[in-house]
Amino acid sequence: MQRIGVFVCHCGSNIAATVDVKKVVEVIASEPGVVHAEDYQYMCSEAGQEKIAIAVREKKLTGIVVCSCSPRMHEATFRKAAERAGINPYMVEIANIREHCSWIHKDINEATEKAVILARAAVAKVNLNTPLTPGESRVTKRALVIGGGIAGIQTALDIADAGYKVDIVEKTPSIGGRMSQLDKTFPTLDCSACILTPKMVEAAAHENITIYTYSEVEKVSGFVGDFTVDIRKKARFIDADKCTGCGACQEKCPSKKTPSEFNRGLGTRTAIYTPFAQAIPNVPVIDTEACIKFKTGKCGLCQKICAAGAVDYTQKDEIITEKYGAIVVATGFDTINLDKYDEYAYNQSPDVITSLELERVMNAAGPTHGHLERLSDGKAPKEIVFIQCVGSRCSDDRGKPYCSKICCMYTAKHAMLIRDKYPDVNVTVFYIDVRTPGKNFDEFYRRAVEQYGVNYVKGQVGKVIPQPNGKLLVQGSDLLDNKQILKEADMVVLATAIEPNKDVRKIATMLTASIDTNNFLTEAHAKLRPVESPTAGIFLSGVVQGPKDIPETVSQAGAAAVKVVGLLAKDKLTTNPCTAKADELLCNGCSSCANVCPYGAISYEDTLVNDHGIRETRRIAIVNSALCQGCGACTVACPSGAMDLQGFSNRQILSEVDAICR
Amino acid sequence: MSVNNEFRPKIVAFCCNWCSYAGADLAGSSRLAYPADVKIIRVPCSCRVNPMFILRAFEKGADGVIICGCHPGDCHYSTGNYYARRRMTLLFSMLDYIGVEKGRTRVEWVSAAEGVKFSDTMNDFVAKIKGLGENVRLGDLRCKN
Amino acid sequence: MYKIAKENLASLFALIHETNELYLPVQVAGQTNFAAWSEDACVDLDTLKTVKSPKDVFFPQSETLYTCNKEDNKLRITPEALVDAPFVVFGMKACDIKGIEVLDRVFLSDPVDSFYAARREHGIIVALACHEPEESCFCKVFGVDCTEPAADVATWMIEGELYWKALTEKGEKLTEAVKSLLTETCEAKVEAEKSAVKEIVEKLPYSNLSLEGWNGDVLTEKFNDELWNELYKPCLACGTCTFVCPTCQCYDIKDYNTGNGVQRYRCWDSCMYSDFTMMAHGNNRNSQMQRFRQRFMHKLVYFPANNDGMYSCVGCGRCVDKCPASLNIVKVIKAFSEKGDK
Amino acid sequence: MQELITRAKELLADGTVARVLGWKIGDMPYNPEPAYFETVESLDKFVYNGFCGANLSKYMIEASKLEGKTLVCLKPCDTYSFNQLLTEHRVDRDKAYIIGVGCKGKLDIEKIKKTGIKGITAISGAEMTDACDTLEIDTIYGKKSCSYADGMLERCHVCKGKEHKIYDEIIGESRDTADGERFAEVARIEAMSPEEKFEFFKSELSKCIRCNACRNVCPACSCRKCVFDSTKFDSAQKANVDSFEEKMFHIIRAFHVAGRCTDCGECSRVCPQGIPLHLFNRKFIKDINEIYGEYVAGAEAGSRAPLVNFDTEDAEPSIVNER
Repeated sequence: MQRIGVFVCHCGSNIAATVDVKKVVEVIASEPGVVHAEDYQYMCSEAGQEKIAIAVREKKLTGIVVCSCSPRMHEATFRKAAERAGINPYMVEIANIREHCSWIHKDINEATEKAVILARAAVAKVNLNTPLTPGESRVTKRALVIGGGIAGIQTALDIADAGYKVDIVEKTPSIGGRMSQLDKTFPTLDCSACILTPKMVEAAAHENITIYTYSEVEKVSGFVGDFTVDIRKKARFIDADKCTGCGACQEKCPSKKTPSEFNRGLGTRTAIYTPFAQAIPNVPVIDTEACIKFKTGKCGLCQKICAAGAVDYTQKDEIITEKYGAIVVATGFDTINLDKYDEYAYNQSPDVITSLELERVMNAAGPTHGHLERLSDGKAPKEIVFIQCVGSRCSDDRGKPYCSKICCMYTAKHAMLIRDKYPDVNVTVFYIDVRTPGKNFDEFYRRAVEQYGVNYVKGQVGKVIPQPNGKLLVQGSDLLDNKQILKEADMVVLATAIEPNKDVRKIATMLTASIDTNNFLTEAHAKLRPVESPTAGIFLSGVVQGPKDIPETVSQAGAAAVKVVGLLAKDKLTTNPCTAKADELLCNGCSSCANVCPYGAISYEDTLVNDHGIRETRRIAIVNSALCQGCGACTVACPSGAMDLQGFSNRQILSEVDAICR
Repeated sequence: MSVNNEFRPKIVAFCCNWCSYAGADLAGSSRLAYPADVKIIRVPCSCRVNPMFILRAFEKGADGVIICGCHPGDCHYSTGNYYARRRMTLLFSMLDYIGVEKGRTRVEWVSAAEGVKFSDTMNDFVAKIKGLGENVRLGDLRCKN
Repeated sequence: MYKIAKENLASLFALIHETNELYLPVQVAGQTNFAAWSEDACVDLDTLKTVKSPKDVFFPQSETLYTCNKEDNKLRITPEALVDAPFVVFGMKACDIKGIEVLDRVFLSDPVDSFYAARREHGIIVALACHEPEESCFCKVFGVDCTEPAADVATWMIEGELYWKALTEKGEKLTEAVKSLLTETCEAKVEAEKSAVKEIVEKLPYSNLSLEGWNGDVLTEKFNDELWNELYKPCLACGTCTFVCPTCQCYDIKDYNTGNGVQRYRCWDSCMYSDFTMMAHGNNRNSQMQRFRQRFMHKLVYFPANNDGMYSCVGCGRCVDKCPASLNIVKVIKAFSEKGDK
Repeated sequence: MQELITRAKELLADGTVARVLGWKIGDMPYNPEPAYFETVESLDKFVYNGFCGANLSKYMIEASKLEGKTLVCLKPCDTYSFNQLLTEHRVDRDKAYIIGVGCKGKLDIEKIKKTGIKGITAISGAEMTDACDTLEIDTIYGKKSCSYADGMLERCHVCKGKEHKIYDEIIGESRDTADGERFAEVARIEAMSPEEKFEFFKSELSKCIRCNACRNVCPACSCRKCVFDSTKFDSAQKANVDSFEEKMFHIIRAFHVAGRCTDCGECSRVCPQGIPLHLFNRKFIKDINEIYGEYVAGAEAGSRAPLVNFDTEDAEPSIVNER
């Protein structure tokens, strides 16, 4: 039995006006375990805390109940006070007699009676409390960033600049990501490559950054501060140390028909290729599915031509195993598949393109060398229609329920750029709403309308019909004028919804990071912890968390970096001691607990147990207290009651139930 | 201690620490009254609530038990309330099956911002339990004396 | 000797009930067990064996011993009152009565169990002789005559009539009290019934079971026998055999927290349970083999050793009928005999 | 049966298995007991007939700890339990040599006796080789008979099918004996008024003597220590002192096996008081199927039980009030 001191706070008149605090003290004093009870004006004041210290000393208290405001307010205060007074901080329980009692009840008898019951429940619980000590775990001072787009690059740079080692794992042959595919950026219209390339170079040159391109994360184990990751470095068939990046191999390669991923399939590339001119590293890879040498055994031109002797057809995938303290997911996005949107004729006409494809068309390094032309016949278009919200804000299962957020702005950008460069081209934008929250965003949009004469029509497009004359008949509605519109266009651009990269679900599973129905990773708290995953040590950067534009992505990338740096700056992590714990004598090893654990904190070990003289090896659940966040899901999944939650144990909660119901 | 002979139900409310307990705090700081019959037990998450706790409350004389957690999708631990939702659905169904009146148990999702909902929910729940009267089908008679 | 027509038994029970609590076989949800009589109870005298033996009339499955309450910071302890009014148990079989004899040995020897003693003192047993013994019966092996139950009143059900014969003073008194409903008769029919039933008993498959080699003196030999390692294996460690048994007498004492105090009660326990006689250091029998052995050693060796050779099995055969794994004391006895034969 | 014995002898003799887990002939015509056979000779006492109802899957928990493989005879419905135990890492597949034994419905001696047959000395028609539809029963009170179907266990009337879900080899023919609607009784109770439901379960559960046979025979109740034996929850109970404790025990037991129970029917088979305990488990199965989609525990090893799973679009608990 504990020696419990109960301290009833008046909170000025906040409590005392509705609860007879003297009465509470009088009644609670006779509860089992209570050896001291007193009331005071403000328990949270220094004088109040001193009262706790005195009572601990004089009455040799082992447990403390403070009847006061919500534990969310002052639990930490009283725990610290207890610690200063020399008892374990987890021997403190709060009876919330303010928010849950005095503030909501008027009748003093009723409120007093309830305050007594809440105090009794707290006393009953403290009687079963055990001293808890936060655990410690070491921190590997190295971070992993998955994804080498602008989000990953920025996060890596910020972490590296703070003095920590960081590795970037990028799936494609070059870092750069989506941003490298863009032509201009809103709302400043500066050239995307011009601002991205220096960042790429900086990352490549940074002494604290290691970049693994053409690589994928294969396996993750461990926990915050101590992850072990296997990275599969796919064979490039080029010795990166020897390659000078001269490009001769690509010029000679006879296999030239593969659609270029970088150009969204609008152009072609060779079998040995670097995705784009500014690629980092500037080392090509061989696409074995396109390569004649790999397909037939003949050819080998590239190897012959390479002066550096860098081409090596025997290269194998390599597994790199590395330890990390933190992992940042920056896997970015892709546009959705438009197969379900037959009405826009995307699959029927080459002149119906997505906005991202338009970026490539507008880009000087793109398939048309920056000339705005129809992909069907190379003619200059005179009439272009933009259709907004293709697959975004969608109520059925063809698209996505969310707003892709960037489309309104990039469409304004496209419209403006076209009108600027080709003033004879008519641009019409069909929209549901134009959303322009952001610095200089609405101004930007208004410029498109007012200065550049872009024709914005509020309404949706029902159908795009390719005409025999090569034109596209757009059937839409103008909701403001309440009329149907039929427009013959030369080109139609679809503001296609974006979605998280397809690989993210696999990665989330490896990281035990939670993911929502739209495949965006879930943040630990939507408002207060937006760059952290609920899984400790996993951080989110960029669109993987939700749709965003470049400035938002960069700021979030920086925020994620700060969180990582904050973690890596610690030598050791203290862990929440209110974690689950399995009683090895009761554990069946059935895996029910691990199945419900959102953090992957439970593993099983064959353990030799001594069950009252019976020695046998059993499969026993082991909770990693560094990973466990203390939700308690496992405790209920466990049929034998082997799994219990420290600080909220079965018996503690039952004792509260008993105290309340008696 | 009740002044007249009006039936005063005993009601146990399990509230998750992150949403519903905070919602109850908000109800308090907004002075949104609900009957003193409701006593709150703080649990880390609705998924910490074991059916045993609920039966124990009835055993010891509770007339109603309500479990409050974060809205589905908003769980602090991301998935806890999804498990709680299944567990409670099945448990409540079983209680109904053995003849315990519907309505003695309830699950409500109350966020930290929903002080009004918390108070309204408790007012409504207490009224419903008062309507059902004393719990006689699921208690241990030894506790009634 | 008296008799009463079966259809008048309801009046007899009502009359007995006027001055006594009455327990008799009652069917609830398809199963017959001893229970307190009430007007709407479904009395079932046709089922040979109740699922549970009637021992719980004298030694209930659970009973409160005392209650502690806190009043004004003082502890008040209220012992549970002893039974002090007469009650009648109707329809007990000869084997069950023999079972009570076994329990008497345990609870009425020093120190006397006052709760049990009070019930024994106030209980009046009206026995019902067996009419159609079943294949699992082996009471004969333990010297029980199922046609001649040794009770306060013995009764026989023959062709729709209940024959009634008082055997003790208590029985005489009860007979006096209900005489208005009885008619005098001769014993001829009863004698015929007895010999007919005895003939059936002879034909029962277990009636010739030999208890040779089982007595109080074979403790070490039997205890150490390897056979136990085989026999226990199908045992599920449930308490069915114990709880249906008329002679098992082990109990546990537990406290129940009512919120306002503590009720200390005792309840049947089973030596088959893993926490039987659990102590702070653990359990003194920590394997199911040991627990299984304990039950049979107790019935066939330890008990006779301490009780003038009396076995604590009466051959009612309930465990034979009810064991989920089809294990039972007969199979144990047979296994040892077969082993001896080899 | 002879084929089974011959094969078992072979496997024992060639060392494939170290023991055989099956049934040993009883001393009554209807009480064979689960047994281990470690020698070829001992198999002469092996029996497999209509009274071999016991689900031997649970014995495999202990057998998995023994040296060498155990040949275990599993009926089609028992294989679901074995799979479930595999899923929960309670048995070792490598320690089991599973012979899927044929089954044409198992008999319930209690049911046969309830027809008024007593003093049984011999039964014919229960052997697996017989195509008999009738049980011919010799008793000390004369010859009696009972149709096989009338003597069948409740679970066989709602047979899950003749397919073995896991096995190394199959010996013997099986028959789907289902002739009843599995959830009919549950639905009948669901349709009752709360008062009727309460009275129904009060009456049934009042018989419970807390012998724990239902729990101990249950392959899903495989806990090393049950919460009702453990002091951890303050839930240890040995008797139903108050009617609440009957409900507590059976509800929590059913809840703990919810989504894991294969509806093998052993609980109801062994209950000495004839309580239809399967009605609890089957209620959960029905609810799970209706609310979360069809799920058959043990149909496939490694599948995720409904209570350790979820869907973000799951029904709210208030659905109970609407049904």
